[in-house]
Amino acid sequence: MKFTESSFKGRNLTLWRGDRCLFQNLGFTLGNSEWMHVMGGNGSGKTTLLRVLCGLSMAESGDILWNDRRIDRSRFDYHSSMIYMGHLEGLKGDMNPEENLRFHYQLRDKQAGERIEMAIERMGLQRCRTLSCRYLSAGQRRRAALARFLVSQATLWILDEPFANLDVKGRELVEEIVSEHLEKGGMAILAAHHDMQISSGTEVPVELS
Amino acid sequence: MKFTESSFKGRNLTLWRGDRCLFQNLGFTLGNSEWMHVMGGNGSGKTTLLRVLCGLSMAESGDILWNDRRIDRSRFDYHSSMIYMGHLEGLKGDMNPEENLRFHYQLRDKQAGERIEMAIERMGLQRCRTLSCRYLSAGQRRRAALARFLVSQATLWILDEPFANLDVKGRELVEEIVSEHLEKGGMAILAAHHDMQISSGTEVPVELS
Amino acid sequence: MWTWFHKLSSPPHFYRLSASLIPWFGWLAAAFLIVSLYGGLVTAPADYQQGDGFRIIYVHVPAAMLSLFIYMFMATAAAIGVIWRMKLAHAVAVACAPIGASVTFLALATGSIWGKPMWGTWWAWDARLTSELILLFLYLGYMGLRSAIDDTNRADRASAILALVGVVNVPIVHYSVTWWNSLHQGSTLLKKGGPALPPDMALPLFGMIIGFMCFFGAVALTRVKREVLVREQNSKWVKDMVTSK
Amino acid sequence: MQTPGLVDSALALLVRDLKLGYRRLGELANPLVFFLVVATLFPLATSPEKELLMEIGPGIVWVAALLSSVLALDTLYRSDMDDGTLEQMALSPQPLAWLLLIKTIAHWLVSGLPLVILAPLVAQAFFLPADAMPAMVASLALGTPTLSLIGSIGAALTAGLRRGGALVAMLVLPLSMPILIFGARATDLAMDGLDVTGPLNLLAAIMFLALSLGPIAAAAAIRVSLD
Amino acid sequence: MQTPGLVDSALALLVRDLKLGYRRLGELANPLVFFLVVATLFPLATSPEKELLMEIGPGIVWVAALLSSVLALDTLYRSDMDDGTLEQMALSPQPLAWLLLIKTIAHWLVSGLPLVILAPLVAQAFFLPADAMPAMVASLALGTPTLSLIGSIGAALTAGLRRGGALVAMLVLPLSMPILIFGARATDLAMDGLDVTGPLNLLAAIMFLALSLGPIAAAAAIRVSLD
Ligand code: HEM
Ligand SMILES: Nc1ncnc2c1ncn2[C@@H]1O[C@H](COP(=O)(O)OP(=O)(O)OP(=O)(O)O)[C@@H](O)[C@H]1O
Ligand SMILES: Nc1ncnc2c1ncn2[C@@H]1O[C@H](COP(=O)(O)OP(=O)(O)OP(=O)(O)O)[C@@H](O)[C@H]1O
Ligand SMILES: [Mg+2]
Ligand SMILES: [Mg+2]
Repeated sequence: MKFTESSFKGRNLTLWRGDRCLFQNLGFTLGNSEWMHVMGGNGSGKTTLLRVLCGLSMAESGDILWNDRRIDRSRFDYHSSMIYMGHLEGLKGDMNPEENLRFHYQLRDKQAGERIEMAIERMGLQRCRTLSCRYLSAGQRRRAALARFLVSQATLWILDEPFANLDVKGRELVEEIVSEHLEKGGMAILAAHHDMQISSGTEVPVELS
Repeated sequence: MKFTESSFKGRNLTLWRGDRCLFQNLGFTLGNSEWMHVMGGNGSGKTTLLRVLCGLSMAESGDILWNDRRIDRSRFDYHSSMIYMGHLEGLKGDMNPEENLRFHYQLRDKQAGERIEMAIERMGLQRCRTLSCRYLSAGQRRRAALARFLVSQATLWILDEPFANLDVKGRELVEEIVSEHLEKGGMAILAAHHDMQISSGTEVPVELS
Repeated sequence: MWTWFHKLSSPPHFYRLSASLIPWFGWLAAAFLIVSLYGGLVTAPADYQQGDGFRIIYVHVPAAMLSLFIYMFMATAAAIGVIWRMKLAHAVAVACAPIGASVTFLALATGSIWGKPMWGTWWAWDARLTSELILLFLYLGYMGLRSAIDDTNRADRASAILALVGVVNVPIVHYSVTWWNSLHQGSTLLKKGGPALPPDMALPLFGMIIGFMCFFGAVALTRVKREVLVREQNSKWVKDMVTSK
Repeated sequence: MQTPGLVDSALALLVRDLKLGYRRLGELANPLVFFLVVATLFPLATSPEKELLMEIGPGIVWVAALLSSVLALDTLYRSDMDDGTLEQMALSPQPLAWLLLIKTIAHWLVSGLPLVILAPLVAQAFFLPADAMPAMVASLALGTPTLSLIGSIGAALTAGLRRGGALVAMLVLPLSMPILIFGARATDLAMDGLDVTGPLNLLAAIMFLALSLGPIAAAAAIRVSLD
Repeated sequence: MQTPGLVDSALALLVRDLKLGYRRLGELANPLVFFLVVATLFPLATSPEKELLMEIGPGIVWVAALLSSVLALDTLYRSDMDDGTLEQMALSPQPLAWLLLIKTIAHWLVSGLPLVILAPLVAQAFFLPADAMPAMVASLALGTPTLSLIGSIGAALTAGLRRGGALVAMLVLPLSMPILIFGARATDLAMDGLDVTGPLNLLAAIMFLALSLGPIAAAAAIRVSLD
């Protein structure tokens, strides 16, 4: 599978939080097989930027364009072609990883069913597939959330510190998955403090301070 | 300041979770200037072990001894000389970092007052000292929780993945702080996936699988 | 029209405009209130049924009408703020709420003071009275919600939604006397075919209503001015203004 | 990739919420238990005289219904907000207002419907005449969904705030007073053998208004809370 | 290092919890408004007749008491549990039962005390005779702390075991029923001009029992919840 040609652009994005300017006149363009590396120290505004790019928060000024249409004007289109993971995993503690995954795709993709099995296996969650998420370890929860990306056929992936709580193998796995996605022509936006070994695609660095 | 001579021992610790044995007959001895490195992949039981060592969870069998007395028999003694940080930071979202820190020590140490100022500064939280913790970034929250250790005069430090969400400088800072603590004769128990550059003290590795 | 709208929505411009408007509203309010109070309390004849007790009408009716007017005004401002993302409109809505709450309280208080001699009770669970009480709760809820959110931006949008939802209550207050048979008397002022009051009673009442409106204008503008200053404390024009003083 | 339709997504969400409600049996029992406590408290607190109980019966049932639906409100969005599933819902291609409507319906099925079903039992205990029962059940069936819908707006507004409790009640109760008035009025009329279509029609009208506007307001509020 | 004494730590925790309850001064009005709103519901739902209101007045005040203690219960330990401050408290050198007792007292100060203070106002609106007022206030002052203490055990059990809700209801209800009965009885007796020392003494006795056993049970429950 190859992703169709798409573009994701930000223009003149400005955001204040309290009396602090997190970013000003930020602009970028992301095309197929490109990934944006959002860098910056703690509290520099990476998470906030990613939430703005998702459409969860609003920038004070500036536009975000998906295929040259403003995302708040074409919510359906945009949200059909993106997937996000933030600091919160979005897992219900009373459901097991498989149920969580299934529910996630019941709102998004009718044909995801077959890929769910494979995703759970690849993320190393076979042993805890029937365990309520509240009993999972921090890293297992992270893996359960990341399994969504394996199932996803969205073009744009937005990941906020995907490495947090993962062990070494887990981190390698994420790099592998992102690389595969870029190879197929997808786009990714990653905020991470670590260096990333992404073997394909082009890096678009964005530094916040 | 030098810490007085103390010892922390575990004997024959065994714990099952569901049908899974997390550790069996685990034993260790920790003396002054020694630190225990708890290693293992995601879901191997590091967090659970640390909570058992704190006295929050109970092991199925085995004893934990602080200065050769069982910790559940000498709760006051043990809890006066240890400090713990888990996956949850223990910060109230409606209070700012300084208030949180102050409250923490109002239950523990009357003379902590003067050191709080210094701790906030060293953790790089000057800019958000008056901001409610709910508005802090993930890394800033982590730093606010870690500031406790700078204020603390407890002998035993127990840290569960102290590096999660921290930027590069933050990670170096933690290593520095732990090293200083060990130099003064303290003990530490750390669970971490990363390699740690602890420049002083002796490492006692514990591998869970 | 749009350029005017845009110009008005710029905080420094609005700040200067309101500074020049406040005295006008203030003096108009003073003039109307003094003249109508004199008319109402001195020259108007005593009511043949209620004697001098009826004169509380000169506070009750303007306060009650204003309580509804302010709510609509506040909700409109909130709607503009949400739809066009105009911060100034939010500032206006915020400034209105406490005034509205006080005026509503005034209407309730004067109403029950009047109710004691008229109906023999301070309070009854009647449609008009209850819906007016709900109006007070709505104002208080609006302020309560704001005070619970520390981020101004978020508080603005959240409280605006509440204000808009609460609009359903306004027609209920106004038409309650028509929709339900109520203790409270029906519409006398805005009736078809002119008010059912003799002119020497009605004229001061209209004067009082206009006076209350102007008073609201003056207080609201003062509060908006303050609100704008607080919100724009980091902006250049405020700093310039403060340093130039 | 084929995006599921509104009905598919609604079913999935409904099943999930009911399943979660069922798994947390305790939370399901809370409004019910509270309803029964409030109802049984009155004969204990006032006096078990038949005339008095008859007179306050419909009112008590309604107040209990209102209070217990407010009580359950806190759990409506809070837990989905805290664990991030709500933000994932907001990022799904499905309209957020639709998803919130479904969540509210699930909430009503768990907290409102049991009241409608249990009401005759309580009414019996208050010596309510059998002829008035249909009117009371009908008024509850028409009124409690509106209470849930109004409550959902309040819950959405306070979802991001830690101290929901009293604040939600403060926001929601004034708006739900009309429902209470008409609901109790319908039962009162029925007890006197009078026509109840008036208040019932009004309740139905309010319900449809709330059905159409409530989810939109709630969605707007949730977007603010997520910001 | 010098560990603070019981009084110091209690003061610190009390101040913290009150501060969190009333972060802004304006929020002090919240329980007030909430209580008034609840009180207005009853006349709306039943009828505004004086005799009727007089008869159900004490019941209403007690329902509001139960409600506000139940309504705020969920926030008692849940939020401290979710953000990890409770586990830090359990790891402090202070006795956990003592800390939980202080938390419960803070909870009562926020949710119970306003009720005791406001009760005369509401009673006035329900035409309660002035002679009955002291008895009613006394019964509330003795009864509401017990409600909070009993509730605290329930809250402790549910804090971690999220499915323990039914258990809580089973534990809390039988224990709080007597309080409600004696509380309302005291007011009723006073309204009839009779001696109220009997029920008041009983309420006081139950309160002391709850004060001494409640925190210990709550601490044990919290330790289980944290495991
Ligand atoms: C607490 C008790 C009362 C409350 C809450 C109350 C509330 C109100 C409200 C909200 C209005 C404005 C309605 C509108 O603009 O559509 C109003 C108007 C009025 N009220 Fe009251 N009222 C109370 C008691 C009384 C009493 C006791 C009287 C005298 C018998 C009275 C006489 C009037 C009159 C004459 C008007 C003007 C009606 C018109 O022309 O529209 N009110 N009241
Ligand atoms: N109301 C506010 N007033 C002032 N500053 C605020 C406010 N809300 C948020 N901030 C600041 O905005 C920043 C938000 O940072 P964000 O969470 O985006 O950081 P981040 O780059 O993701 O950091 P991390 O690496 O720690 O996750 C923080 O520095 C925070 O202190
Ligand atoms: N009730 C249960 N039944 C079966 N297994 C359970 C149960 N409760 C917990 N577990 C398992 O116990 C383990 C607990 O792991 P713990 O949280 O201690 O891991 P960890 O080493 O800290 O991992 P991480 O690096 O991800 O933080 C997990 O593998 C979890 O799946
Ligand atoms: Mg972040
Ligand atoms: Mg762990």
